[in-house]
Amino acid sequence: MKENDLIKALVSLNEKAKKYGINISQEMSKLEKKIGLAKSIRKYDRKKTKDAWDQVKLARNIERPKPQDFINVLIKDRIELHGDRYFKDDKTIYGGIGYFDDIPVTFIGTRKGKNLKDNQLYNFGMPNPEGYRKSLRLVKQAEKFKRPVLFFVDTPGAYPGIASEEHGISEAIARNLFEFSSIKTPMISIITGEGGSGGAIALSVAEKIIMMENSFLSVISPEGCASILFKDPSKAPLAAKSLRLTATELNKQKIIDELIKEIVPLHIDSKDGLSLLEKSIRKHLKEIMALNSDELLNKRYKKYRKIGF
Amino acid sequence: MKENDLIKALVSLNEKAKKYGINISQEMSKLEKKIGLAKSIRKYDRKKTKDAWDQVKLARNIERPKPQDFINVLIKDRIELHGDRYFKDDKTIYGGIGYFDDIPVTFIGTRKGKNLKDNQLYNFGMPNPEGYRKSLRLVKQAEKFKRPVLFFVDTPGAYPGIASEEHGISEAIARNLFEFSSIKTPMISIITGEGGSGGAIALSVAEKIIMMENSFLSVISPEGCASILFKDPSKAPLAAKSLRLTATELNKQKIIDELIKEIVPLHIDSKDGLSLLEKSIRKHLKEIMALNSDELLNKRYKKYRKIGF
Amino acid sequence: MTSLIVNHIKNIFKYNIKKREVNVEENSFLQCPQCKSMIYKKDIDKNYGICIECEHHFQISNKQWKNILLDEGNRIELFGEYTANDLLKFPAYYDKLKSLKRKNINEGISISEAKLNGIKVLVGIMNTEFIMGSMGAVVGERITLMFEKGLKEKLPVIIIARSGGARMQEGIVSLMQMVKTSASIKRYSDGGNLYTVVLTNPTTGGVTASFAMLGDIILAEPEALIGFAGPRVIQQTIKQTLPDGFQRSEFLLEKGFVDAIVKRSDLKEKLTKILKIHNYK
Amino acid sequence: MTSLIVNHIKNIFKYNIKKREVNVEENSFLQCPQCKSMIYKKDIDKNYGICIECEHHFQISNKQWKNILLDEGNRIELFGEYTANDLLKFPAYYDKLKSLKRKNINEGISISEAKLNGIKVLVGIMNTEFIMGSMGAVVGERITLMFEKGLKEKLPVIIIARSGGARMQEGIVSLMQMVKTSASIKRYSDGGNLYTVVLTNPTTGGVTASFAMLGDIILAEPEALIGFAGPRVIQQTIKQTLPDGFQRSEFLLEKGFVDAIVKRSDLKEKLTKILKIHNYK
Ligand SMILES: [Zn+2]
Ligand SMILES: [Zn+2]
Repeated sequence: MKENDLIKALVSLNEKAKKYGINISQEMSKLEKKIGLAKSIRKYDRKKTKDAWDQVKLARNIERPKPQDFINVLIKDRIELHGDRYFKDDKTIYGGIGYFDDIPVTFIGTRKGKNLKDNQLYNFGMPNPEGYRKSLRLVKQAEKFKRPVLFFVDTPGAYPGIASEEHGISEAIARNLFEFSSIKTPMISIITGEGGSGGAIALSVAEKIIMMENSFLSVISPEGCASILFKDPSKAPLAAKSLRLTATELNKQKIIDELIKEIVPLHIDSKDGLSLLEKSIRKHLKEIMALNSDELLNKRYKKYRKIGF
Repeated sequence: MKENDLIKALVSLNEKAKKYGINISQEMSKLEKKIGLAKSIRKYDRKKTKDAWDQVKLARNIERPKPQDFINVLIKDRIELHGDRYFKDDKTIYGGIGYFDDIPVTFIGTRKGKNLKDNQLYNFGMPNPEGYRKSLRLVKQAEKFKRPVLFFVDTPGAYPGIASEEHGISEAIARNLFEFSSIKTPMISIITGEGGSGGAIALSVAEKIIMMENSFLSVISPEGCASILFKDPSKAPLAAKSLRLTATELNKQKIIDELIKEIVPLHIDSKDGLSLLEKSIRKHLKEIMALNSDELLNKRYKKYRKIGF
Repeated sequence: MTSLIVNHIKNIFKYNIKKREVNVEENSFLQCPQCKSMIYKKDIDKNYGICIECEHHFQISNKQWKNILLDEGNRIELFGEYTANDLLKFPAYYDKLKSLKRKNINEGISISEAKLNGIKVLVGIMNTEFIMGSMGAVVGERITLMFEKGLKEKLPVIIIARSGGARMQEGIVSLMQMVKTSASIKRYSDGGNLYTVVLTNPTTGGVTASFAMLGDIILAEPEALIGFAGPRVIQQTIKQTLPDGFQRSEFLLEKGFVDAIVKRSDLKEKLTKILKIHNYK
Repeated sequence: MTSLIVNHIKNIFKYNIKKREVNVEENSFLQCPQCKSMIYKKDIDKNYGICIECEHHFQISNKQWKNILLDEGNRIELFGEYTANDLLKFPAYYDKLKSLKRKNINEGISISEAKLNGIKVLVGIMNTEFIMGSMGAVVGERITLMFEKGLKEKLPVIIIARSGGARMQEGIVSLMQMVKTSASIKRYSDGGNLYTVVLTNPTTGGVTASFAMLGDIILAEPEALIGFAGPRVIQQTIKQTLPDGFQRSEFLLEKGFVDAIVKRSDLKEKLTKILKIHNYK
């Protein structure tokens, strides 16, 4: 913790210096060495994280808090609810009810591991159709009981496996998009890390999309894009840049509603980031909970309707 | 065909004689022998079919027309629709759209075979959860497009297998009962043969229940009941009688809305029976299609609500 | 095929007679069917009917259930005026009903209006001492009346489910209770009301295939047998060994049909949390 | 893991270049990829693009599709004013768009208002000649406009689906078209209108996972590849051989995701029956 405090102080100093146009990078290096933090500092140099590929790597950092961590911090008195009522309980999807502040909410998150064992348990964050169907069931229940829904998304995408296709992963994603578009309860989607393609967007139909600074949302993974279009998987960094997938970029394009700064990247210390996120959710929730259901659905429809032209 | 004509004529003669209190059984026997029909006649002696157990056997007669035969005769220009959109297309359930007279309808039937091969294909008429979920999907589509639904039911019951339980046969049946109770489109259920327990009732939530004379509807099979309550499977005939499961009995109790006479049992000749059924469906359809959806749902609710007290 | 399909209620009967030993004597020892320990019945009773060695959940009486779930005082028994009739004059049924009534055992479900940690609720507790908690006209009627009352008065409904299924001795009337109860739950649900069901050992047949699977939230006790057909019937039909833990709560959780498994000792607290988050006070 | 997930579009590209041979020369022979027969292209063209030996369904041009499905005359091309832009300044995309426009190839879908056996319909035919029929802003916008028009004018919508998925070169905008099209179908559907989709070879990725799976009635051509991830990606991920016929129409029918498989030569008649039974005249 002492280390983290020092890091935060250094980063803050560096930020302020930059703000006033003073270059202190040389002094910073010396300070870093002095307190033996060179490696840590480099990990989250904010200038460097402006590079899309670095941001992708930060989003995927194994020590970065996962959606279940976000949920466990932000949602109180949780009750996890299981199962799709058709075939399976997909452990990758963490869904249930709890309180945000004093507001009963339904939460849906993609679970990811921070080690191999958990990653196997959670299928590396890649949901099967059953996971999406569970999410739909819980969202419909939220609608019935007039609870807002909070999504926490960090997934490489839907799982590409035999059973996943057999059980209709396409249908499950499409069904979520279709149904979520007219669910009569406020919905907010928070992208916390990787926002991988259809598997992520199936949990991102909402009035408000909030992204953590070191998260991304993309039509395809940079590696996939590089290998298909540039015929060279090693060109993933170029693909990441070309896809304009970072939270910062998407915020600029007004695709999303808010970007939550990570002064310190979350894998080093998540307290400040989560606190900012909490405030943001509070603000947006207040706004959309004041809407009647027609206004809500129109807002949601228009949000996506306008993208493209 | 010539044989059938003779049989029908004989039966009709016998019926009329009885009606006027004339006993011609001796003469009948002679006539039967004379034209070599003794066996056939015995098969459908109407006096004998009044016995519950014989009626059960008639309902199960392998040569009796199966729901798919009813559908193929009564519904024109059919398009079969497949799949539950979750896991499987259950071939036991025959579902689709077509015309009854000039009215677009959705039909749902349980398929049964008339030989071992077909019976294996159709799982001896026992649906899996996927079949019930397909039926729910098609019924919801009927509601969307304001088409009446016609069910044709002949099943020993839902399938008691591993996958059936794994995939939630209980949930699938319960879900049908729950959803069908408030589907805003007219529904008629026709019991054509065996009406086996929960597996049959899951396709019998309707404003009108019509039963063929040689069909039955029961909380449990007579064999099952005999073996549990009388500790002796051979007492199935007693169980059949005690359960009061025949169409005639259920009609007397006003549980069902109409009983369709089988002057000739359907496995010998189905023409007259189907023609009577067609008229009955036409009449009931006309009546319930005139109701608005509140009236419809109230009628359906009250139909079941009143049973018991 | 038909003889293959059923029989399951038979097996469930057997199953339960074995487990019901718990109801015999006050000061007796019991052998836990799971860990085989010999345990004082009173120690089990004090522990929510849970084995103190291995947490096996014994079946307990309706009275015990009420004491576990409901606040003291102000427990109103509802719909007790509906009692079973031998509608079909079914062999031996009349005598059975008479003897149960003599023992003052009151049908397959009892309905209470009461408070659960201060929250007003309607609770239906099924009663396996009455013909295996099977559903006939009375069970169906009481459940339906409970949901109709819940709809009208916007009260949350809780059911402790345990049953051998539909009651054969009432024939078609029993079968139709599946529709009747499910239809009343649909209306109750469309009114925005909360129905929580707790599946306990055993919940089978037409009860599982109707109201027991229709909870907004479906809880289950550990290791409870929950299914439509009974395990032995299935084994007879398919002539294969059944997977380990087949049709047990944990199996249903994995297969996606149960929201959570809750120990009986935690149930009241869990239900309280569920009720509060649904804005019942 | 990420590199395992994708690549599939790559494979689909390969797949289609192989199949697209059909579009080359008028009088040439073609080898049928299924039965290996050498067949005159014109014989295939006359036969709905179906192999005269083995009924393999070749990919055909949008023009051929229109001639197969739509009545002559009165075909109005809609929403042609929306054309692709290089929104992200994505490497090589601008040049690709320019060259396609030069060849007068008009985006991944073309929308027609026309008659089908006398019944007024809106038809979207995807166009694999335009960047594999991938969905970018234009495809999404045209589809959405079609459903909005269909909702307003109560017209039935038919889509002939074939696509490599979302269009990478338009980044997030492409991804969002999945939501946009699906949301417009929801509104259209809630209005009581009929949407029929025909899945043809290949329908994959973000197109399958949005509007292509949302038909009231989902038809498929025989043997079409239909899936989310591509077969080779899946094989790379799981390191097992895939089941026979995996992700083909017949497989999807068996798995419950397709209503019926229809030969291209029967399609117009089938669609007519479907439209009529839904009271379109
Ligand atoms: Zn024990
Ligand atoms: Zn060929």
